[in-house]
Amino acid sequence: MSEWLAGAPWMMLAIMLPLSGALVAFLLPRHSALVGLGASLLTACAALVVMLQVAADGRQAYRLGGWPAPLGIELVADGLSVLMLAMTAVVGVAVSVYARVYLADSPDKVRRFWPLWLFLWAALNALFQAGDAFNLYVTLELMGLSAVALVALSGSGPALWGAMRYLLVSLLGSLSYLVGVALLYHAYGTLDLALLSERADGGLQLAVPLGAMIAGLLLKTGLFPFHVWLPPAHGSARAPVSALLSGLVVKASFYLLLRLWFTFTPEGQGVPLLLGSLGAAAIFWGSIQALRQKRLKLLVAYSTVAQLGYLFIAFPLAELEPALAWSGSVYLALSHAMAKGAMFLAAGSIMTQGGHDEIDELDRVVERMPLTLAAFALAGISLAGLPPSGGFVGKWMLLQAAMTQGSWFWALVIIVGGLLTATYVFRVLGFAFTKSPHEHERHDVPATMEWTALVLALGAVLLGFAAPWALPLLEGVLP
Amino acid sequence: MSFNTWLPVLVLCSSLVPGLIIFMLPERATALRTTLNLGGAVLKIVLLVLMMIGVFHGVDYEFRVPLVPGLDFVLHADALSLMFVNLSAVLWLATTFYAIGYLENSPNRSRFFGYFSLCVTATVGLAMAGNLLTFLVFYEALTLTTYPLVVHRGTEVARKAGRTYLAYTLLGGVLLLTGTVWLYSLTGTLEFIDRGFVAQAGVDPAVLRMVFLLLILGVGVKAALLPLHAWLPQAMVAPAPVSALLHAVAVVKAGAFGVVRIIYDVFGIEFAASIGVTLPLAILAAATIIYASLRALFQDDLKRRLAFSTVSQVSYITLGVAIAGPIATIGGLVHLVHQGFMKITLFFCAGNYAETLGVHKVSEMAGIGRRMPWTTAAFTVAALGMIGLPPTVGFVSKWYLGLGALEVGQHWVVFVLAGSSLLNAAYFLPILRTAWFDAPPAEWPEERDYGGKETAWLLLLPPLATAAATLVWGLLASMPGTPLDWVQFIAARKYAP
Amino acid sequence: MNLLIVLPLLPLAAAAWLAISPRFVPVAPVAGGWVVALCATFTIAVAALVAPDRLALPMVFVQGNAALVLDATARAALLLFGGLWLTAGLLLTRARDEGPGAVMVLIALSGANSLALAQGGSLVYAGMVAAGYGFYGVIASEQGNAWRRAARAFVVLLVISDLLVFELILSATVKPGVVMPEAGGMPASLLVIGLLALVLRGGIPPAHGWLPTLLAAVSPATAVLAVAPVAAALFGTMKLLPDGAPVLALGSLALALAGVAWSLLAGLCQGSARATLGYALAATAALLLLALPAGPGQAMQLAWLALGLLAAAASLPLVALQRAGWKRDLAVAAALLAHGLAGGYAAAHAASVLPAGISLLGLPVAVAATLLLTVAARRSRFLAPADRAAEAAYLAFAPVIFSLVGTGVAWTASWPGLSAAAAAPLGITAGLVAYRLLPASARMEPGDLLLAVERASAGALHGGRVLCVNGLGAARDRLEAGLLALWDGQRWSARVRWLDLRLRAWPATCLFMLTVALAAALLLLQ
Amino acid sequence: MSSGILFACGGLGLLAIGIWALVLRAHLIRKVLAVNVMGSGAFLLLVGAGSMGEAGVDPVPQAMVITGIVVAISATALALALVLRLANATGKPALPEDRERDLMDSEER
Repeated sequence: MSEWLAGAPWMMLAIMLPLSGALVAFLLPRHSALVGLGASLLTACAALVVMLQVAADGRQAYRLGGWPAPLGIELVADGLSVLMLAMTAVVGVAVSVYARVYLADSPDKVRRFWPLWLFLWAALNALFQAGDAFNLYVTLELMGLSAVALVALSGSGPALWGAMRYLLVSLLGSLSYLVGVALLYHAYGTLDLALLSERADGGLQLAVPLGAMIAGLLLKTGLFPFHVWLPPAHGSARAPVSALLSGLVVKASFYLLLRLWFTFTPEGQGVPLLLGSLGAAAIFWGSIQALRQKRLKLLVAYSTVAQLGYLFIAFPLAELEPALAWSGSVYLALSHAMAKGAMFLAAGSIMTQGGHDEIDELDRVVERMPLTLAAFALAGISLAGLPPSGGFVGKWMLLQAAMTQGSWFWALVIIVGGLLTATYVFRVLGFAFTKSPHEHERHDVPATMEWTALVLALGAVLLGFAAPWALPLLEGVLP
Repeated sequence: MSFNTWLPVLVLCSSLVPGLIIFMLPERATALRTTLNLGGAVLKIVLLVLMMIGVFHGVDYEFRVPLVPGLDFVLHADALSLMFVNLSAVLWLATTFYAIGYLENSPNRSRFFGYFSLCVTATVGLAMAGNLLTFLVFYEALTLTTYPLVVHRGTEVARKAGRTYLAYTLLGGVLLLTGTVWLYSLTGTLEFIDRGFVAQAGVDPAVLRMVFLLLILGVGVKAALLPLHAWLPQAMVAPAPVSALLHAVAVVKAGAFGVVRIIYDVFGIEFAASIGVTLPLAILAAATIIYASLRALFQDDLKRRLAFSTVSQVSYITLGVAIAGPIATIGGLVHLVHQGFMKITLFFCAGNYAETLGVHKVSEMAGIGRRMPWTTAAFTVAALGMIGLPPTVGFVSKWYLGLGALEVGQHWVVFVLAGSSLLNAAYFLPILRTAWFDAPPAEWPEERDYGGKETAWLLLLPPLATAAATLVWGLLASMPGTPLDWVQFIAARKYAP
Repeated sequence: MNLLIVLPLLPLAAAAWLAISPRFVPVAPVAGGWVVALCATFTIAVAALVAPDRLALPMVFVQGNAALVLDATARAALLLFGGLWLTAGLLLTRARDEGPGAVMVLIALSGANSLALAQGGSLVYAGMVAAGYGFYGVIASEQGNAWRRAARAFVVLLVISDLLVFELILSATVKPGVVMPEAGGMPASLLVIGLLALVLRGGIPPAHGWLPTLLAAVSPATAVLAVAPVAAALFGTMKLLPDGAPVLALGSLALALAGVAWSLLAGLCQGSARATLGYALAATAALLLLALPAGPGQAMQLAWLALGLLAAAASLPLVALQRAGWKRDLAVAAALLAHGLAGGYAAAHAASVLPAGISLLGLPVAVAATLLLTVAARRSRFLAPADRAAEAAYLAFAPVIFSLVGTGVAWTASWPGLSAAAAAPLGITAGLVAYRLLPASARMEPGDLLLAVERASAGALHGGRVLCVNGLGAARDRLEAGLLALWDGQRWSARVRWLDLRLRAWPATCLFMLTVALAAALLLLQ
Repeated sequence: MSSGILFACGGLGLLAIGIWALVLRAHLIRKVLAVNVMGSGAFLLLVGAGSMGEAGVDPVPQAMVITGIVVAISATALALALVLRLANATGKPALPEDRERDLMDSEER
């Protein structure tokens, strides 16, 4: 039994379980919620087992049907992938628990949410374990399509607009990525990342495809100035969907970018500087936009734009301090996934309760749903990088990298970004204490929703203490 | 993991756990809430007494878990931290009593007391922080836990005040963070040790001066040093117990304590003096003392006047530390305790006036001494102490400050002290005169009846107790067991023998 | 348990009882007076009967050298304070509506007692502070508003003088080899500080402005007690400064001469007897200042002389309560005689440390003081309503007796030589003549210099307000407001909006994408 | 040999045309079509890149292209469905930003 457990193709299962779950949920719409919940729990277990395996004995590889590359598909899981898997598992389970209550009132939505979400999860897991560039493309595309469909779930005008724009952008991005893949294949005759990293030599034949891929991935990640599709999509979707998109989907393309970067490890300061400055611009622009938003969900969406910028600060810093910078960036990604998920879930509860999400009409929500507000506040703490949250650890490492190499500009960007984040988070909290002039209808929110958000946010904060266990996984993966 | 390891954590939990439970309590569970509060406070004091005995006999209480790679989350109890922890714990007990009386049948008490306990937890953790990182963690935690108390009333004014408060404190936290990371990248350690760890690192003094500036500005926000003090008077919209504990003890003292830590246990006082950063700090503190006293002179709102007086008095601590002499150290550190007791008395009394008679302004206080003699007596004792007159503790602080200044030959400090005392007299004595000797008005703004008594017992006893403490410790200053005694025990360790 | 510790605490306990008792047993207002009188009697009894004694209080305050001592100086001080408070208490028992609150009077008595017994810098300081603020409380608990101006001036001077005393003790402690008040090695700067403190709080010209104003404004009881701050200042300084500091002799001589001259001029131009008495008191204080550098003397004469001089001055406000007659004349004559003799002795005592040439300059000071007192006595006419005259008749004798005791002890303790007796006849006769020549009419308002000082300080205060509130404060508040405005993004929302729209247009996105792709490719090439 | 270059150039041309339409055409159907054109361009490029090897035709690009086409079909289907619902919901088969509309301006929630 135990050796069967050990020998079972967990990497495979981590993809197959949600896929089959999606199928079942699609076929039995009446029980889709239960099916979805069960499937997500199983998937999370599979992901965690993969993580344990990698933690125990390093990099894992699995050949689908035993066919070798290039025609066969090879799954690879190393420290970076399993961290992403774990992140997906945690956020995914929380969102599933939340969504089961949140969507309970609208059966048709439920019928469509669960298959799509499980499909998205399968795509994510596949992407995180994909071992060659073309599979990455396929999984990226699948992920994008299911994400678009999820956005469109709530049939409102803004949601559809957001979905449409999102769809076009992601198609554009993945096409550009595909062009890059084509050129790469032309240049090196293989797409397996391991092989590529051996054969890759500089020059035009590497530069052009890499440029195209980077551009496409930035577009899908929503880095400034490609963020324009993100707020409408994330701001107008239903709460669990927004949580998934902001928490996981954007991270997937970032992961892809990171993967490529580690594969080719291009030397030269130029591109890191470009990415870093785009990141800095994203931090400031996103924060400013978040500050001027009147609606809670849009504020949170723009804060995603800003926080994504942080992930790219690592590129310029990685020249001299690779370990610190990369692990800081990855850690920020993890904590941002949990925090932003919690934040969107909390925003969803607030919307359900008051029927609106005007910030300055929050009207003493702290008295009516303290748990949700606590969740929001804790998530905000993690986002702003206040200790001892996970965001703090990530920012600490980035800051330390910046300071050690004496690059003050990046340190300043990190610090000011944190201040701006705290500013818009506490702007919301301040209004949560005051009384609004107008009356709003009151609905009561199921305790499950409040607690889910709170637990997720607590996780984001306690993540700060998990660094000593999480970071060793990255050794050997980072260049 | 022995008992000694977990004792600091227990001390932390003795207010954390009650706080978390209180959040979950319904509004009407008054009895349970009160028991939890008082039980936690008492338990904390008991544990602290245990630790004090231990520390006095050289036991080492330390708890550490890894946080950031290469850095630990350390709770460590030494003499200095115990002094501050005791201060917060004792005054927490007093304030809890007071708050129970003050907030009787007012809304959102669970929230209030919950955050109240949390912020005491943050203060205690900050006091027991064993390295700069842990200090930073609790420093920010203090900011976050006090914010809900500042905006507790939920009015527009409160929101704006909270906004200002955050703007300042978060800025301070960021500065502190920057300095900390920079220092870490320079020295590779952040552990507090007596006489500092920077001295051994052998870094360029110019860089160290920059780091020092960042760190001091970071903690200076909460210590209300001169350009960064404006949040304190605005934060006075909070309920009286909050103003009393948080803005007389927890928050501002956290800043002052940070200054102490940074100068003694990070840089080391001799080293700091040798790179010439203490004198500018002393001058800044002196400027704060005088400027804030002048501002206080022209405030009519009682709590605002007290707030500015806090700004001025807290800088005594910074001044005493920055003078860089063993005796001045005693003065500064002991003022940390003394000022806490005196100021909390003043705020209690101000709260009593507001709660009982609806008196908020100095101009409304004519003859209030005849209506509320006990409260006003406590107020008088504390005010005289603020001026620094014997036989109150204020005299003791001022004595050691001046003596220390003269000892290291910085005579200008004595004039600063004199000017500050003069200004203190100028804004406290008129209050006393009008309170005691002017004719009371026909009826008070909004008088509440406490059955013939001058006010509720729970409101009256805490200020009387703290006032009595200031009086006794001031009169019997050389008695063993006073704060002064303990501070001398501390100061002996901070200077190279 | 030692009697000495009881001396300060008994009046405090009595005050506390008086303060609380109305809540339980209603007490007639006159009872306060009796309590005061009883406490004062206790003080006098201790001073007169108890053997010399010393009670060390190592725990009190920071220096560890605090102690309560009953020596000759302490006796004199106790007798003086006891006498004053006894008189005031008896007056209070008769006071119908006017007069200070008994509680404050008792608190002041406790302060005065502790000062009289105190030894060791900080304890003496505490005593001086307690006595000073206690007396301020006595004034402030008067009815009416006439006293406010004088009281304000007094308390300002008091605070400043306190700071000086603090500085004195501090410096004296930190300087090695100086232990107060035994060894005399104190540097001149500190002596000057001490002298300055004495001048400020002792009503010595030029800091005398509050004295005449106050005396002119308050009830008899407070007027009697008005001698106390002068005495407190003198005794406190005597305890702080080392014995016999000839360094100061010339300085104090100059101060005394100028002060006496000024108060003679201003005093003679006064209208009311009380104001004149104020100047007489100022002159007496100047005389004591003159005698201070010579130290207390081997038999502590200075203390006894202070008792004689000040008690004599204290008896004058009571004269106004007596009908004309032999009793009144006797009281006045005795008081003037005691004052004159003590003054002469003081002058002679001072002369012992003065250079030979100018050693006689002390005499005119004494003469002038007695002269002013005589004028004040002659100018005070009978004011009290008929029913109260008989009751108050004998009161005047109380301070007179103490003053005679003081003078007598001083003269018998150590004989100053007959020349010292010259001041009495000279001063009294000159006073009578002056009274005849200058009929009482207000040519100068009491508190001559006070007005100018008040105006100046008010101006300084206004300047401070302008600087802090309108100047610096407003500036930094504006700055803060501007920075905080960034908090709610609405402020600059409009400025950002345009750019936002441009960014969100499709061409921008695709253009950016091409740019980034090409830029990345190019950058990778290098 | 030359065919490969031909394919590649054709693919790039298609890409350019697609981007052109995607940028300038407001109507969503046209945008979807533009994306499709770009997709074909990319596939052409892929085939061209693959067939440039001297040793005959490489099967891998073919496989990829097939996969890609499948993906493209599903994407198109989703896009068309979205366009329909958008047209039903809002009446205009176009994106809001093309009509100068700030996100903060009132939207129905």
